[in-house]
Parts: sequence; structure tokens; C-alpha cells
Amino acid sequence: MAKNKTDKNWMPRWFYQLASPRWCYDITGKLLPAFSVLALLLLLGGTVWALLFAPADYQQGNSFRIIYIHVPSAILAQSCYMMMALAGAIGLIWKMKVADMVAKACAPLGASLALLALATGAIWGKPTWGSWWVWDARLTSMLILLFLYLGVMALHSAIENDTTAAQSTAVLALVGLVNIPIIKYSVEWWNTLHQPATFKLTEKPTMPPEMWLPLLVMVVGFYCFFAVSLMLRLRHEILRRERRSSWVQALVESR
Amino acid sequence: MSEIATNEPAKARGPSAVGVFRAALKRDLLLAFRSKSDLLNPLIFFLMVATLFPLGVSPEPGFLALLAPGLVWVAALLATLLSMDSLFRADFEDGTLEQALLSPQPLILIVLARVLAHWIMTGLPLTLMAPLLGLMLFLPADGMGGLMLSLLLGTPTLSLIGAIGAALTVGLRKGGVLISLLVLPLYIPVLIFGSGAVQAAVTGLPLAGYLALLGAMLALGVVLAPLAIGAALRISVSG
Amino acid sequence: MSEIATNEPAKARGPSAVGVFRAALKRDLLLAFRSKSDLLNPLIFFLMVATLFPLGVSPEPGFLALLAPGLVWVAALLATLLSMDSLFRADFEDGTLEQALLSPQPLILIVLARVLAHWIMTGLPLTLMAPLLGLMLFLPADGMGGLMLSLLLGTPTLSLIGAIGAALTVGLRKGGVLISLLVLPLYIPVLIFGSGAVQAAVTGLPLAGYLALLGAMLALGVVLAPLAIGAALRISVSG
Amino acid sequence: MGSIALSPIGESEPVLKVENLYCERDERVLFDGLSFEIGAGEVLQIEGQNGSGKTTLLRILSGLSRNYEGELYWRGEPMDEVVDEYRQALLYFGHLPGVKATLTPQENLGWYAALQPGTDSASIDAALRQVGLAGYEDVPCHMLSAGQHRRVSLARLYLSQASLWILDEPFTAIDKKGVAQKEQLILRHAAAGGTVILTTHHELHLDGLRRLNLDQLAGTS
Amino acid sequence: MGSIALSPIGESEPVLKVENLYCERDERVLFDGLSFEIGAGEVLQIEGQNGSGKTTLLRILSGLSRNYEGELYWRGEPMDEVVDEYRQALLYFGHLPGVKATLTPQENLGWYAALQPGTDSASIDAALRQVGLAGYEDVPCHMLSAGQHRRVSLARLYLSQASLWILDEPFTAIDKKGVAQKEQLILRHAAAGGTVILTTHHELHLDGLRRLNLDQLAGTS
Amino acid sequence: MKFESMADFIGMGGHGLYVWLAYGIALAILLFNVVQPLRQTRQLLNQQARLVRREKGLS
Ligand code: HEM
Ligand SMILES: Nc1ncnc2c1ncn2[C@@H]1O[C@H](COP(=O)(O)OP(=O)(O)OP(=O)(O)O)[C@@H](O)[C@H]1O
Ligand SMILES: Nc1ncnc2c1ncn2[C@@H]1O[C@H](COP(=O)(O)OP(=O)(O)OP(=O)(O)O)[C@@H](O)[C@H]1O
Ligand SMILES: [Mg+2]
Ligand SMILES: [Mg+2]
Repeated sequence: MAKNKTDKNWMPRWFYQLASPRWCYDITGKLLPAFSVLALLLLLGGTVWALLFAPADYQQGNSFRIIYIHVPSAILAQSCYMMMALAGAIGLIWKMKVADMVAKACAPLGASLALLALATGAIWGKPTWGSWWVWDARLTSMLILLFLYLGVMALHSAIENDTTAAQSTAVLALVGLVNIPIIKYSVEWWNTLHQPATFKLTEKPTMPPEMWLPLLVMVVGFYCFFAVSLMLRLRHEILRRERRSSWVQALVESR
Repeated sequence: MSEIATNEPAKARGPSAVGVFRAALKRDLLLAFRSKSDLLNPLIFFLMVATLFPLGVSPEPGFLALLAPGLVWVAALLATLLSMDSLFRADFEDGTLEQALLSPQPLILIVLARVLAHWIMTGLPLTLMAPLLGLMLFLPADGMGGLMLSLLLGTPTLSLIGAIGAALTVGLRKGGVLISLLVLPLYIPVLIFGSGAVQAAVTGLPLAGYLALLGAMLALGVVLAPLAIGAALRISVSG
Repeated sequence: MSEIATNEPAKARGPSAVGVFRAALKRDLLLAFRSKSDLLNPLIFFLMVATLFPLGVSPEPGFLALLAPGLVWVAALLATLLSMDSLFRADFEDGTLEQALLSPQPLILIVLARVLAHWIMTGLPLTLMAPLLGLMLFLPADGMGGLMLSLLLGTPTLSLIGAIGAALTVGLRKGGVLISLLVLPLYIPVLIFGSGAVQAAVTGLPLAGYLALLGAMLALGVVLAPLAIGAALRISVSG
Repeated sequence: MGSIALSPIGESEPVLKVENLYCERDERVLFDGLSFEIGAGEVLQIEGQNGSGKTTLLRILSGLSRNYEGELYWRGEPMDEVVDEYRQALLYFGHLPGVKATLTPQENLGWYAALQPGTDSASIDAALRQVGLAGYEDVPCHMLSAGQHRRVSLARLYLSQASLWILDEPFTAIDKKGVAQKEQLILRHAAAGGTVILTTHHELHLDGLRRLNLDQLAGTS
Repeated sequence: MGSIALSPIGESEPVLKVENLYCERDERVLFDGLSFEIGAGEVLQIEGQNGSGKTTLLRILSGLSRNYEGELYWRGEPMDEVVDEYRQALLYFGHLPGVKATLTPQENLGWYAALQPGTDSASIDAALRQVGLAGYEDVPCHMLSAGQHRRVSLARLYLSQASLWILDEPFTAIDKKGVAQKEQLILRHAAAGGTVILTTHHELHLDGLRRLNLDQLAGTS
Repeated sequence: MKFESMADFIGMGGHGLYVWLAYGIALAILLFNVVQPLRQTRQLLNQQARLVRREKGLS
């Protein structure tokens, strides 16, 4: 049933290979251990550094240590959306199944990271601002990003046919991508109009290196973790969709 | 009625694009007028909001006046959102959508006509009724102009974005809520700039910036949304 | 699933009333769970209102706290009202309503089960989610108890009254607006006493009186509404 | 076909009696002074071209529509007084299949069994097998083909204990084998003392079928 | 019937060519390696029992469904490259009639004429007369009977200039006279060089009809 | 090392609840993102194996 259209030979070879679920399954199987070890080391090291050795903030005290998960998760949640939309577009244009699967795998991952950013932000807000939630620009736009993810996931689960679901969500993700800068811009503007400037997050505190170095480690660690989780989800999705192909059957029987 | 039947010169192939757009618009408006309630939909919803809030929240003019700019915009947004689910559903269920997709006429035009008809039936009456609502909620008179202008520029964008959600969910058994979830995050910029414009008008600040932004979003929507809607419709029907 | 199939002992005629009620309730809940979005409906609508108002009106906690008691109730009312149109429509369009009307089983029970299922899918989650909404809108903690109690007593009445409107309009091509018109006047007492109870709770006044009134309306509704709904359904289908 | 012969007309006492029925729709008289009766063991086909009023008549007979003048009797009693009994004895199959798209065939029939006391709900799977839906018991009905969808509703014929069947174009979308099978079922039902009133545009292969043509009755055309 | 004979098979160059079509739904393979071609002047009936995949195949041929693998050619060109031409030449009549219930038959056909460039919109009333809806031109379609409702959609056959007709159970709910008339129409269309692909569970009285049975093709059952 | 004692470390200068809550949630969410796909994959493979066994048993 798998038919590789051979008339599009202007595409580089790796593009075809990438388009083959089986090749993808194999290559991710080889990459996974390396990324897992890297992610584990970076996250563990970063956490120890962040909790034990980084200095406390002179104003916020030790609650400042939340930054080491808050900022990486917030950054990741945003880049994950880009990746999802990009993969969706590739799937839509070149009918590449693996890209569809990557896009599908991105959604729950991104949503959980957005949730993490929101949760850590809310927790951080309590000691610093005295309230779990305020209608601040950054917070609101992260909430909206979470809604965008939830929309993509809901649409995916509502459509039974895999191809249709992938195409529909790709359209939605692309529309959302156009909107993300608009949302960010509008929310920030709205906030500066209504909100007293006390809660402003935009100015970068001039941090000493012993504060931002562990942050850098954590961010890189989060990216590695992101790769690991994405590959795990992707592999599951590949197996699910190809479950009746001979190579998966062989894999099942060889267990 | 019979205009629909005759506005297409027999065998003409070349310049029929405008003809199809006009025929589609006429048909959609006719459909809306036939089920008269569609016409009243936003009107009723608007009036409902205007009566329920004083009853449920507080009848005090000062408080309502503070509430009014945002409330009118939220009501407009909800009214549009709630009418969105039925945008393509009836056509999907009786097979007319299939026929439109199989037609050699450009789908974008048909889709654009549908969205325009939707706006004429919801956004436009909303805009025209807004002063009444403003009055009932004690919106200062200075805000009326800003209110109407912002709605005039903002509601078409709402219709366009909403239509994308409607097209994506038309093939599903229950689209109602899903649409809200898909579309709401995209509506928020319109809401913010729209209510911002009214607030600026009330407080006497310049509102040209807001209106320019609303206009820019509308322009972007008119260009991009029909493409997304058309693609989504084909995907939904093919599934 | 197979419970539905087997909960009716073969040939039993006498005590099947309870059996039918249970079977109907199970079927309706199953239908709602199948189209999962129905489950999320009030949740999404509630969250939408809770995010839109701060964005559209004002993010200031003090202002939102004043708004909260009424806003939650208005949102509950609108959520119920908007879900009402579909209560019998799907059954009407696929012929299952016909079959229910032709059954020798008491229609009142089937109808009551349907309303109960509707409440379980909308009113109950609304009630359970109300504290979250209250939190997002900075409702004082004292008001939470009153909010939940008043919603618990008030939302079933909303479902019962709304079902009458749904039954009356089910045969019509477009019922959406008509329902709102028919039902809204009957909803207003519930809204007034409901939001009154919350306001009383916030300000520390006794709220037993409000709750008693809400309870009385509910009792009246449970007794009378099913009769009206059944009669309305027979009329709508026979037309 | 038709190995079982229907009992001859008029032999049995009338089960359903229609007297002087008058109905108009949208200003057009569909039938005026329509009278007939049908007994146990009889099969009556209502004939007529599209729009002649077959569906309208069947909906009146089933008690769904009240848009008529005239009298209906069920086993000699005026219909209004024995509605409950009548509903117990009736199986109505209309243009709309009465099948929920999100439920499975099994669940759909389960609900039907709950509605009709006396229905043997244990035989649902057997009924589904009879209509050729074995293997589809657990598939949501919106995933079925047009004919399969209607077969779910037709399975009620195998389940039901009702004596009077009113069937409005039961063979729509059903393939030839299915139609032949349903014809046998109708014959068996009549042979067992049941009564069937049906409309269809298919050629029926039934012995002893009574026909009532509405085209000749219509006041205007 | 059938005074006009169809042109013999294979004489004309293929209009529509299907190569190696594969389709599965819900884990069941409906057809695999399905190849056939059809030329001008031919009538092809897709046969098969309920659920065998007739509708699925017709929706793929019409371009509505993309759930397949394999190649389609229209007049020798891959379908994807000539979609516009193909749509111009196609009349698709599906399970859903594509008739708006609140519009009148006239308005419904008016919209169809606007969608299909080349359709002669002046002849709408004539087409409605042909399908026996004279006098109903101005009645909202929800007031029509089941058969009349489908006749509104069938009137497109009289209006259209399309050369390829894809008809999915066009005779559902149509009375016998109507079916005979539509059969004549199909023969005439083929004789004039048109092509017809149809499914139906009715017995067809057409000379030179080609048949394709899907039951024999299905991989599993 | 910025902390003098274990209790000091747990207490985080009065912000212990917040810091540990945040890190706890982070751990939970990260673990979830690893465990969930792994479990799904295992379930899928088991299910397929069962299918294969059933088919073999039938034939
Ligand atoms: C629910 C609440 C919160 C949310 C959703 C949130 C969201 C975000 C986002 C989206 C970023 C941007 C990450 C990037 O792209 O660089 C960020 C950065 C940051 N947040 Fe939060 N935040 C929240 C609460 C807080 C609180 C309470 C504080 C501390 C007072 C805080 C301090 C910071 C800091 C210092 C940064 C880094 C600033 C920068 O790199 O630009 N956040 N947050
Ligand atoms: N939306 C759907 N999703 C999944 N499977 C479907 C869907 N629609 C149909 N099927 C399945 O595809 C198969 C073929 O359906 P199709 O509608 O093509 O049959 P058909 O030959 O037209 O039957 P009929 O004579 O009843 O119209 C059926 O077995 C059905 O269960
Ligand atoms: N809802 C309605 N309102 C008004 N008139 C109607 C309505 N439904 C049907 N009619 C009219 O009543 C007449 C009879 O319709 P009916 O549905 O009984 O016909 P039928 O004999 O069942 O036809 P078919 O063979 O097409 O099913 C038709 O002329 C139709 O126009
Ligand atoms: Mg009929
Ligand atoms: Mg079919």
C-alpha cells in the first residue's frame, strides 16, 4: 500500500528517508539514548546548581529559584508551537506522514509545558505579588497559548480519520501561528493601558552570571528533554499508524 | 428569487466570477431571510445581555457605564461565536456543500460570499444596534462613535476567523464547543483592540491607532481567511 | 452499553417505569459522553466568560469582584439557554423522538430523564466549576458557599423551563432565537433570586430565604414542567 | 417466493378500521372519504405516486399526526380510548430511521427494547445477525453505509412483539438480497396472525397482497 | 424500454480511467488493485451489497474523497492536473440530495445553475416540469414529500451540460413511472456521447449496461 | 552552597512551599511526558501481540 511517488526527484534524498516512518523509527531509536543521557545530566546538574549554589535574589529571596524552571518551560512552550505549525505545514504541502505525526506529538507536549509555565508563574506570583493570578500581559498570552494547544488537541481527538485530523489541525496550527504575534502584541498593549507598572516583566534584570548560567544549563536541558519526549511520542505514533505493516508485525513478534 | 435563476447568462464562462459571488450572496441572504429568526438572532442576544446584566449584576448607572464598553464587545463576540457553528453545517448536512465543492467556480468566492452574508446578518445589525445597547447600559454619549466604528471594523474579522473554525468542525458530530475552543484564542486581539477603542473614545483619547489596527487585522483576514476556510472545507468533506 | 440492552426484563410490563427512566437516563448520558464536547460545553463557556470579561472590561481585581456574583449567574443562565436548542432537535431529526412518542412507556419519565441528563451535563459541572470562576474573578471567599448552593438549586429549574421552550420549537426550522424569547422571561426570577443569594452571601446577610424560594421554584418545576414538555412534544411532532 | 400464503381478504375480524378519513396539506386535499379496514394476517400496500399522501396516511394511522378528520378504530374501539394498547401493538417504521448516529447498533436496539415493553432484549445480537450486521454490533452508526444504517432500524422487525407493522418504504437503500429476506419476514408475520401496512416503490413479490391506491382517491391533482 | 442501444464496450477512447485503486475504511479493505476504464457513450453500474463500498468509490471518482491510493485519469491526464476541467464535465448526485429545505425548487436549481457554468438557467421551469414538479415550483422544499424532494435534485439531470454523470442511488424514493423516465434519460445521455456511472438497488432495464461488482473485489469480508 | 542546614534548605527562607511546589509540579509534568508515551507504546505492542496470537489461534 505504501507508494513512493518517484516523479518528485528534485527533492534531496534525506527528505524521502525522513518521509519513511520506518527509517524515522530506526533513527530515533539510535538518537534516543544519547539525548536521554544528555537531558538527564543537564537537568540534574542544572537543578542542583539552581537550588543549592545560585544566589538568592536580594528582593525576592529564595522564591527566585523558581525562575530555573519557569523560564525554560515558557520558552519551550513557545518554540514547540512553532515546531508544530512548521511540521503541520510540511505535512499539508508535501503530504509527508512523518511530519503529520511530529505535529501531533508536539501538541500534548507543548500544552503540558505551557501548563508548567503557568503553574510555576502562578506559584511564583503568590509570594512576589501576593496573588495567584493577575491579568498581566505575559500571563494572559501564555494562557491563550495554552488554549491554542488545547484547541489543536481537541480537534485532533474529535476527528477519527488520521489523515483528515492531521490536515485539519495543520490548518488550525498555521492560522494560530499567524495570530501569535498579533496576540502577543495586543495583550501587551492592552496591559500597558490598564495595568499599573508594578508587575512589569519585560525589563530584563541585569543578572550576575552565577544566576543566569544555571538558567542557561536548564534551558538547554529542557530542549534536550523536549527532544526525548518528542521522539518517544513520535515512535508511539509511528507504531500506531503502521501497526498493520509487515515491519511492525515483525517487531511485535520479535519481542 | 427568480433573479438567482437568471443572473447567469447561459453558456457564459469568462467573467462569471462576479456573477457567482453575487448569486452566492443572494442565495445566502435569501436563506437567512427565509428562516427569519436568523435575522433576529444577534438582536435578541444583545437585548438579552442588556437586560440580564442590570438584573443580575447591579442596576446602578455608574457601575453599568464602567461596564458598558467591554460588555458590548463581549456580547458582540459571543453572539458571533454562537452563530458560527451553523455557518456551514446545514449545507454540509443536506449536501449543498458537496455540490459547491464540486463546482468549477472558485471556492474562495463562494466562501467569501457566505462570510459576507453572515456578517450582514449578524455583525451589521449588531453594529447598528450597539447605540441602543450603549444607551441601556448608560454608556457616555462620547463613546458611541467609537463603539460603532470599532464594531464596524471588528465584527467582519470575527466572522472571518469564526468561519475557519466552522469549516474545520463541519464534518464532526458536535462542533458547537469545539469551535469556541478553536476560535476564542484568535478572537482575543479583536476584543482587546475593540474594547480599547471604545474605552479610548469614552475617555477622549485618540482612537485612530486602534481603528487602524482593527482595519489591518480585517485586511489580513480578508486575504488569508478564505484560503484557510476553503482548504478546511475540502479537508472536512473528504474525511 | 450492554446494560441498556439488558436492564429491561423480557415481557415485564408492571414495574418497568423505573426501568425506563433508568434506561433513558443511561442512553442520554451515553449520548452526551459519546460526543465528548457536550461534556465540556459549560466548562468552556464558563472559562470563556471568565477570560473575556477581564480582557474586555477591566482586569482590575476590585472591579471584577463587584461584577462576579451577577456575572457567574448570567453566565450559567446563558450557558443553559444556549444548550437548550439541541435538547430534542437531534432526536427529532433522526426519528428517535417519533419512536419515543409512539412507545407505550410514560412520556413524562422519558422527558424527565432527558432533562436530568441535561442538568448533569450542564448545570452540575457549572455548579462544580463556579468556585474556579469565582477565584478568577476575585469573588470574596465568603460568597463561594452561597454561589454553589444557589446554582445547585437554580440550574435544574433553568433546565426544566428551558426544555419546555425546546419542546415547543423542535419542529420549526430554526428554533434558536425563538427559544430565547419564550424562555427568558421565565428565567428572570431564577436569575434575580440566584444572584441575590450570592450577593447576600458576600455581604454576610442570611440567604436562607433566597434558597427557600429557589427550592420552591424547583419543586414546582419538577411537578409541572414534564407535563408541559410532553404535551409540547406531541404537538410539535404531529404538525 | 411467497411459500406462505396470506389469509384471504375479509376472513378475519378487522383489526384496524378507518372511516371517512379526510386530510389536506398545504391547501391540497390528499384524500376525502377514505374508508378501509384490515384484519389479522393481512398485508396492505398503500400505493400512489410521489406526493400522493402515503406517508401522510401512515403517520395518521400510527397516531403521530393529528391533521385529519374522520374516525379510526382499533379492534373495534375508537383509537383515542385505547391509545396505550394501540401503542403496545404497533411497530412504526418511518422515512426517518430512528437510529442515533453516535450510538452503536447494539445500543440503538437496546434503547428500542427499553421503549417497547415486551420486547425481548436478549435477542438483539440475533436480530443484528439476521439483518446482516454481524461484526458491526460495536461500530458507531455514522460509520455505516446508507443501507447498513437503515438495516439497524429494520432489525426492530426481528425484535418486536408488535402485531401491527406500519412500514413506510422499508426497502429504501436495501440491496436485493435484503429486500427478498424482508419480504419473507413480512409474509411470516402475516401468517402468524400479524398485520402489515406498507408503502414501497419496489416491485413486491407477495402472494395475497392487498393494495390501496391513493392516486385514484385524490380530490384534485 | 431501451429503444436506444448503448455503444459496445471498448469502442470509444476511455474518458475516465482508474488504476490500481486501494481504499480502506475503519480497518477494512474495501477494494485493492481496482482498475477499470469507461468511455463515452457507456453506462456503468457499480454493484455490490450494502456496505460493499459503492458510495465510497463514487465519492473518490467525483474527487470528494481523498482517502485512497492509486491513480485517476480524466481524458488521459492525471486527475490532479485537470481538476477544473473535470469539475466542469461532472454531475455528481450523491446520497444527499443537495436541496435546501427552505428554498423553493426553482431557487434551488437557480443556485445549481450559478455553480455550474454552462448550465442553461432559462430551462429551470422546463426541467421541473420534466420531473413532475409542475405546480410545486414555488413551494418550499420542506413541504414536499420524500420523493418530490429528491426529484428536485434529479431535475439537475435535465439542466446540466455535463458529460459525465455519477449517480449514487438516484432512484431512491422515486415512484415507478419516475424511474422508467429516468432510465430513458440515462440512455439518451449515453447515446449522445455522455458517460454514466451509477449505483442502484433497483432492477435496471438498460441495454448494453456494463456492470462492476464490488463484492468480488473486497479483500476481506 | 548557599544553605547552612538541611532545614534551611527545605525552608528556603520562608518560601519553601512555593519553591518545592513548583519543582514538584515540574518533576511531575516532565515524568508524565516520558512515562505516558512509553506506556502507550507498551500497550500498543501488547495489543498487537494479542491480535497476532488470536489470528494464529484461529487459523
Ligand atoms: C502564571 C504566571 C506567569 C506566566 C504565565 C509567565 C510567563 C512567562 C513567559 C511567557 C516568559 C517569557 C519567557 C521567554 O520567552 O523568555 C516569562 C519570563 C519570565 N518570568 Fe514569568 N510568568 C508568570 C509569572 C511570573 C512571576 C510571578 C514572576 C516573578 C515575579 C515571573 C518572572 C519572570 C522572569 C524574571 C522572566 C524572564 C524574563 C525574560 O527573560 O524576559 N513570571 N514568564
Ligand atoms: N464515515 C465512515 N467512517 C468509517 N467507515 C465508513 C464510513 N462510511 C462508511 N464506512 C464503511 O465503509 C464501507 C463502505 O461504505 P459505503 O457507503 O461505500 O457502502 P455502499 O456500498 O454505498 O453501501 P449502501 O448500498 O448501503 O449504500 C461500509 O462497510 C461502512 O461500514
Ligand atoms: N410538512 C408539510 N407541509 C405541507 N405539505 C406537506 C408537508 N409534507 C408533505 N406535504 C405535501 O403532502 C403531500 C403528500 O406528501 P406525502 O409525504 O404523504 O407523500 P408520499 O405519498 O409519501 O410521497 P413519496 O412517495 O414521495 O414519499 C405532498 O403533495 C406534499 O407536497
Ligand atoms: Mg413518503
Ligand atoms: Mg451507498
